[in-house]
Amino acid sequence: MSFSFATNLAGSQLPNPVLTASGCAGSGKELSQFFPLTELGAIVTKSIMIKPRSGRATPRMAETPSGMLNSIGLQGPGVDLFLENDIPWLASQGARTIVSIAGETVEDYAVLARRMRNLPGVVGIEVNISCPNVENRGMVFSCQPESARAAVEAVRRNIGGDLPIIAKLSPDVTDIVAIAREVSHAGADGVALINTLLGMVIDTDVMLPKLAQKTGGLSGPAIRPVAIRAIYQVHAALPQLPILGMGGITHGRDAFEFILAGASAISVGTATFGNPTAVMKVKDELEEILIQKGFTGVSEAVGFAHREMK
Amino acid sequence: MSFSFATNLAGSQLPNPVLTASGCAGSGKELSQFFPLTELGAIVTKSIMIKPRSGRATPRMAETPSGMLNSIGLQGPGVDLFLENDIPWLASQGARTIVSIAGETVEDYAVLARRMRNLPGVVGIEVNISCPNVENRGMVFSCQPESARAAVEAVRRNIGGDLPIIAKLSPDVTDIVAIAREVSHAGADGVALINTLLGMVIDTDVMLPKLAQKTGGLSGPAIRPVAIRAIYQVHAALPQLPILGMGGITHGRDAFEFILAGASAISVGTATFGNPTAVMKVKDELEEILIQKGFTGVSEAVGFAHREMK
Amino acid sequence: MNPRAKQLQAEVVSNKKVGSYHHMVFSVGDLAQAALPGNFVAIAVGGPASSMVLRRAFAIYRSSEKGINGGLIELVVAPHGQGSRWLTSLRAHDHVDMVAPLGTHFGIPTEPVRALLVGGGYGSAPLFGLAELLKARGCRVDMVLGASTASKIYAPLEGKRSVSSLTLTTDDGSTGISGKITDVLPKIIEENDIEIIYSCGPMAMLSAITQISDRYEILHQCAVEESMACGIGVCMTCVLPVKGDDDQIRMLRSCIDGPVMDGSRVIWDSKRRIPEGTWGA
Amino acid sequence: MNPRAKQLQAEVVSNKKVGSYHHMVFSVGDLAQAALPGNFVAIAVGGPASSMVLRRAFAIYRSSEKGINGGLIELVVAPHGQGSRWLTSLRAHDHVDMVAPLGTHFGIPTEPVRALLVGGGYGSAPLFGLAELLKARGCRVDMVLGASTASKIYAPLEGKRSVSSLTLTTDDGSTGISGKITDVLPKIIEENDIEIIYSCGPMAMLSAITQISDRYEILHQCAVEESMACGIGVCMTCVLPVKGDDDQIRMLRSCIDGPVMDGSRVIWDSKRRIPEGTWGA
Ligand SMILES: Cc1cc2nc3c(=O)[nH]c(=O)nc-3n(C[C@H](O)[C@H](O)[C@H](O)COP(=O)(O)OP(=O)(O)OC[C@H]3O[C@@H](n4cnc5c(N)ncnc54)[C@H](O)[C@@H]3O)c2cc1C
Ligand SMILES: Cc1cc2nc3c(=O)[nH]c(=O)nc-3n(C[C@H](O)[C@H](O)[C@H](O)COP(=O)(O)OP(=O)(O)OC[C@H]3O[C@@H](n4cnc5c(N)ncnc54)[C@H](O)[C@@H]3O)c2cc1C
Ligand SMILES: Cc1cc2nc3c(=O)[nH]c(=O)nc-3n(C[C@H](O)[C@H](O)[C@H](O)COP(=O)(O)O)c2cc1C
Ligand SMILES: Cc1cc2nc3c(=O)[nH]c(=O)nc-3n(C[C@H](O)[C@H](O)[C@H](O)COP(=O)(O)O)c2cc1C
Ligand code: FES
Ligand code: FES
Repeated sequence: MSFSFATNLAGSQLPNPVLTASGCAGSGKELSQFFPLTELGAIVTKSIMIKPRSGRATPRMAETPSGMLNSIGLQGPGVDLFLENDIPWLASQGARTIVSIAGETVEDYAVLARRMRNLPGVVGIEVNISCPNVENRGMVFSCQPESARAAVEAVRRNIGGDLPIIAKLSPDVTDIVAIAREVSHAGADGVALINTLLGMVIDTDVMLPKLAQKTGGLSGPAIRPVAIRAIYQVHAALPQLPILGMGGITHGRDAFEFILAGASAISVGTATFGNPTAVMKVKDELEEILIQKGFTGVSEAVGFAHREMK
Repeated sequence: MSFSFATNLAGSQLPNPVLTASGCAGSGKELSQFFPLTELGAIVTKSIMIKPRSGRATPRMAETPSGMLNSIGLQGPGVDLFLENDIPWLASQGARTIVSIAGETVEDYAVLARRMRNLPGVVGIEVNISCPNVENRGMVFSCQPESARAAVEAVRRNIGGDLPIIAKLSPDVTDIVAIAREVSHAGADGVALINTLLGMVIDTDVMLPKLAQKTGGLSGPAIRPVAIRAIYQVHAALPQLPILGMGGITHGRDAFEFILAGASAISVGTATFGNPTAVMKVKDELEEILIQKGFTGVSEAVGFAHREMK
Repeated sequence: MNPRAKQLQAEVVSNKKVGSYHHMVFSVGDLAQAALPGNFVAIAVGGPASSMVLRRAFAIYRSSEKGINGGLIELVVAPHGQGSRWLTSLRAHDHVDMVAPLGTHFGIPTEPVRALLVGGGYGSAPLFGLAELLKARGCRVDMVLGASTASKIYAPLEGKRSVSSLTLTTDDGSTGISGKITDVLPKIIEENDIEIIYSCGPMAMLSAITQISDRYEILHQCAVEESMACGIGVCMTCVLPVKGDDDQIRMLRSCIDGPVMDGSRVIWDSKRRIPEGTWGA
Repeated sequence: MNPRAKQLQAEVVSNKKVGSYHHMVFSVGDLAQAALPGNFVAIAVGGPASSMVLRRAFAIYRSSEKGINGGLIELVVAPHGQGSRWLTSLRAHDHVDMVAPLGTHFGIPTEPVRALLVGGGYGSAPLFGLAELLKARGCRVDMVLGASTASKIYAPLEGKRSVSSLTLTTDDGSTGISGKITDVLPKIIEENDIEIIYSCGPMAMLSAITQISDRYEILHQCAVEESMACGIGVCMTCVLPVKGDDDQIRMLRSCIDGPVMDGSRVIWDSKRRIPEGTWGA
C-alpha cells in the first residue's frame, strides 16, 4: 500500500501538510540554516501590513505555563520591501509561500490583496483578521461577524486569479462556527484556526502588567485543547470548509490530533522557539504515525475523529 | 505596621482571601483530613442542582499541558440531600461556606435560591451560570447577556436577606465585560472569574475524542493568563464590582497576581488535585508576599497593577 | 477516605529495572505501617516546572517497617507515558511528593479460605503482600499472573514463597501458557476448589474475571484502575458505576470507595455511557 | 544569523558550584571551535515534560577544542528562576538540547589597543576568553567586575592571568571597593588611557557605561541581555532600538544583530516605549 503525504489545502496542492505559523518563522532565512525550506508543506510569512511597523515596545514576551504571551505588534518591513526582498528570496529557495496579510481598515485588506497578484512561489494568502480595526474602536475584525466578513470580502474582490484565501480566526469569540460560516460566505476558501488567545501576565515584582502593551496573545501547548475544540466544532458544522490548524503543535502526535479533528494541514508556531527543527520533527513523526495507523493519504485522516462511535 | 489578611468579598467578611474552587474540594470532608476547613477564607461547594445527578460517563478527564480537561457534569446529590448532609457537617466544622448553585432553566435558579435562605455557616452564593440552558438549545447561560441576566435576576429575586450573590462567568465569550456588566445590573454583588474554557482532546490511539462527552472544561495553570486578562478587563471597566478570581492558581505568587489584577479573593481549583494542601500553601505564601511587599491589608493590593505606570 | 493518608516527601532509596518494570523503594517513615495490601499511593510527577498537573497512582507492592531508613514503601512502575517515565528516571536520594496510603484494601477473611490471586502486568504488584498475609492466616494461595509478554510479568522470587502454585500466561507464549489469564482460570478454580478470587490488572481483565467468578458463584475482590486526577476523592474523575446493597447503581469514586471493590457489584463495560437506572442519570 | 550555529545534544561533563553560580562544562564536539567571545548558546530547559516552552540563553564563558571529550563549551549559570535552576540541577552525563554558537561576537581590533573589560555579575563570563584573545593580540587589558555582593562576582584564578589589573566592586562592600562599577570607571579610564570598553552585564549597567564611554569618546562594545524566546531570530521578542549608520532607529533583534552591539548606538531606557523616530513607529 503506497502512502502519499500530499494534501490539498483549500485548493492548493502541497507535498505535505506541515507548515510554519505566521510570525513564527522570521523571514524564512533564519530557519533555512537548520533545514531546506522546500521540506515544508509551505512557509507562512509573518503578517505583512502596508507600511513598515516597528512593532510594540518591549517587554513583548512572557513565558507562561506550557505557553507564552506575545505582543510583537506585527513588526515588519511593509509590503513594498517585503515584495522586493522576501518574496524573491523565498522563491529562489524553491519554497512554497503562503503570505499572511493584516490590515487596520477594510481598505488595507483590499490594497494588500491587489499587491498579492502573480507572485513567484506564492501558493495562498492567509488573511489575518485577528487585528484591531482602527475604524471601529479597535475591535478585532474576526470578533464580529460583520467586520470579519468585510475584511475577507475585500480580499476576495481584489485578489484576482485563483489563489486560495484562508481567513485566520481568533478563538476569543462566543461562537467560532458563526464567524467561520461568515468568512466562508464572504469568499474564504478555508479558515486558519486558531490565532492566539488574549491573555495577560502581571509581573509580581514590579506589580504591573509584564508586557508593555499590557495584554498579549497566548500560544503554545497550553492552548491546544482550545484549538482542537474550535477545529472540531467548525469541521462538524462546515465539513466542506478546509481548515489549516494550529495552536500548540509540538510533536507529530499533536499534528495528528489536529488532522483527526478536521484540519487538512497544520502550522507549527511557538514550538519553533523551543526547538529550531520542531517543524521537521513534527513532519517526520506525523508521517510515521499516519503510515503506522494505516492511512494511505492525509485526506483519509482529515476529520476521522468525527466518525460515529460504536 | 500591623497586617490584616481579612478581605471583604462582595459584602462577606472573610478572615483571608483564599478559597477552594467549586467542584474541586469534594464535600469538604476529603480535604479536612489534610487541614482544618476553618483555615480557608471559605469553602466553595461543588455546584448543587435541584435533583441528584450521576454526572457524565467516563472518561471524564484528560490531562493537558499544564492543565486538564474535565466533563464531570456536575455529579452530585441534589439540593435536598446537600442541605440535609453537607451543610450541617460543614457548619459543624466551623467552615464558612459559599454554596455554588447551577440550573438548567431560569426557574431552577429561582427554586435553588429559595432553598438557600438561612443556612448555617453559609456566607455567600456562587451562581454558576456556565451551564447549558435546556430551554435555549443548550446555550450556556453566561454566554449570552440575556440569559446571564435572567439567571442572576431569578436568584436575586428569590434569595431574600443579604447573602452576597456572586455570578460565575465563562471566559468563552467575545466580550466578558459586557456580561459582567449585565449580571451586575441584574443584582449580582460580585463576579467569579473564570470558569473553565471549552476544550477538547483527541485520543490519538483510538482516534476519537478522549472524553465521552467530547468537549470538556480546560483548567489549570495553562489558562491563568486568560483569567488574569479577564479580571484585569472587568476591574478596569467596573472597578466597584468585587471579583473572586480563579484559573490556574498554584502558588502564592499566582494568587498575588490575581489580586493585583483586581480580585478581592481567589479560589484554588485544579492545583488541589496535584497537591491536597495546595490551598494552604497558596495561603501561606500569599500572606508572606503581601507582608513582604509592604501591604497592610488585602484591599490595598486589590487592583494595584492598574495604577498608572511612570 | 483512607483515614491514615498523609502527605510526605519520600526519598527514593533505590530504583532497579526488572524486566519491563522498575522496582522502586521509597523511605516513608511511619507511614509504611499504615499501608495494607490493595492500598495505593499518589505521586506528583515532573518536578517543580512540570507540565503535568495531576498525580499518578501506584499500587503498593509491599511495605515494611524495618530497614535502616525506617519504613519503606515499594512500587512496581511501568515506564509508560511522561509521568511514569519521569518517576522511573529518578535516582537514589531524589525526593517525591507522595500521598499514602490511599484507598480501600483487600478484605482478609477471618477463617482460612482457598484463595486465587490473579494479576495482569504490573497488577501483580499488590498481590504478593496479600499472599503473605493470607498465608499467615492459614489460607491456601494459588496465583495466576499474565501479560502480553514475558518481560511484563512481574514475579520476583521472594514473592513466590507464599503461594502454593504459580501459573503464568503470556499472549505471545514467551513464557508460561500461551493465551489469556482467563483461559486458565476455570481449571484452577475447579481443581483447587477456590472460594475467593483477588485480582488486579487492566479493567478488561477484571471484567472477564467477574464473569467467571459469577459463573462459579465465588467472591471476587478486584482492585480497579480508573484514570485518577487527585487520588483523594475531590475531583470525581475516577468514578465507575457500582450497584449498592440496595440494588441502586451509583457512580462511586474508585479512589476512596476503591480501588478494591466487589467485582460482582461493578457495572463493567460502562466506558462512554452511564448505565440505565444509575442514580441521578 | 551566526552561520556556524548548529543544534546538538550536549553532554554535561561537569557542574560545580562557584560562589552564587554554577560553572558548567558541556561536551559539544567540533562546535567548540566555532565559538567566539561574546557568542551565546540557547538551551531547552525542563526535560521532556517541561512547562517551559522557550529556550534560555547563556553567554559562552570559554570554549576549548582539546579535552578527552573533544570540544568543550563552558557556561557560568546563576540559579535564578525555574529554567536555570533546572539546568544547574543537572549532573555529569545528563544531556541538554543546545543551539550554539549564536549571535555576534566582540570585535577584536587589528592593532594593539588599551582595553577595559567591565562585567556585572555573571556578565564577567564572556570577558575572560576575550581578555585572553586581546592579550594574545598584544593589547593591555584592565578589568572591572562588580556585583551586589562578593559571592556574585565570578572571577576564577585562571581567568585573571590575562589581565593587567583587576578591580572589584560590590554594592555591600563585602569585597573590593564598596559601590557601583561605574563609580570606578572614570579613574581607570583616565589612568590607563583606555581606548575601548568591552562590557557585559545588566542593561542598566550597560546604559550607565555608555554614558561614560560617550563622555570620554571611546568605543564601547557591550553584550546586551534582552529577554529572548528563540535565540535564532524568528520570534522578534528580543528587539531593542538601535541607531543605524543612516541615523535611522530600528528595532533590531539582539539575538542575531547582537548580543554584542555598539553601546553608543543603542537607545537605552527604551523599556515600555518605542523611541520617537523609530522606523515604522
Ligand atoms: C489505583 C491505580 C493503581 C495503579 N498502579 C500502578 C502500578 O502499580 N504501576 C504502574 O506502573 N502504574 C500504575 N497505575 C497507572 C499509573 O497511575 C499511571 O497512570 C501510569 O503510570 C501512566 O501515567 P503516565 O504519566 O506515564 O502516562 P500518561 O499517558 O502521560 O498519562 C496521562 C494521564 O492518563 C492517565 N493514565 C494513563 N494510563 C493510565 C492507566 N493505565 N490507568 C489509569 N490512568 C492512566 C494518567 O494517570 C494521567 O492522568 C495505577 C493507576 C491507578 C489508578
Ligand atoms: C544573551 C544572553 C546571555 C545570557 N547569559 C547568561 C549567563 O551567562 N548566565 C546566566 O546565568 N544567565 C544568562 N542569561 C539569562 C538566562 O538566559 C535566563 O534568562 C536566566 O537564567 C533566567 O531564566 P530562568 O528560567 O531561570 O528564570 P525565569 O524567571 O523562570 O525565566 C522566565 C523568562 O524570563 C526570561 N528572563 C528571566 N530573567 C532574564 C534575564 N536576566 N535576562 C533575559 N531574560 C530573562 C527567561 O529567559 C524566560 O524566558 C543570559 C541571557 C541572554 C539573553
Ligand atoms: C511571537 C509570535 C508572533 C506571531 N505573529 C503572528 C502574525 O504576524 N500573524 C498571525 O496571523 N499570527 C501570528 N502569531 C500567531 C501564530 O501564527 C499562531 O496562530 C499561534 O501562535 C498558535 O500557534 P502556536 O501555539 O503553534 O504558536 C504569532 C504568534 C507568536 C507566538
Ligand atoms: C474537576 C472540576 C470540576 C469543576 N466543577 C465545577 C462546578 O461544579 N461548578 C463550577 O462553577 N465550577 C467548576 N469547576 C471550575 C472551577 O471551579 C474553576 O473555575 C476552574 O477550574 C478554574 O480554576 P482552576 O484552574 O484553579 O481549576 C470545576 C473544575 C474542575 C477541574
Ligand atoms: S481521583 Fe479524584 S475523586 Fe478519585
Ligand atoms: S530571541 Fe527570537 S528573535 Fe531574538
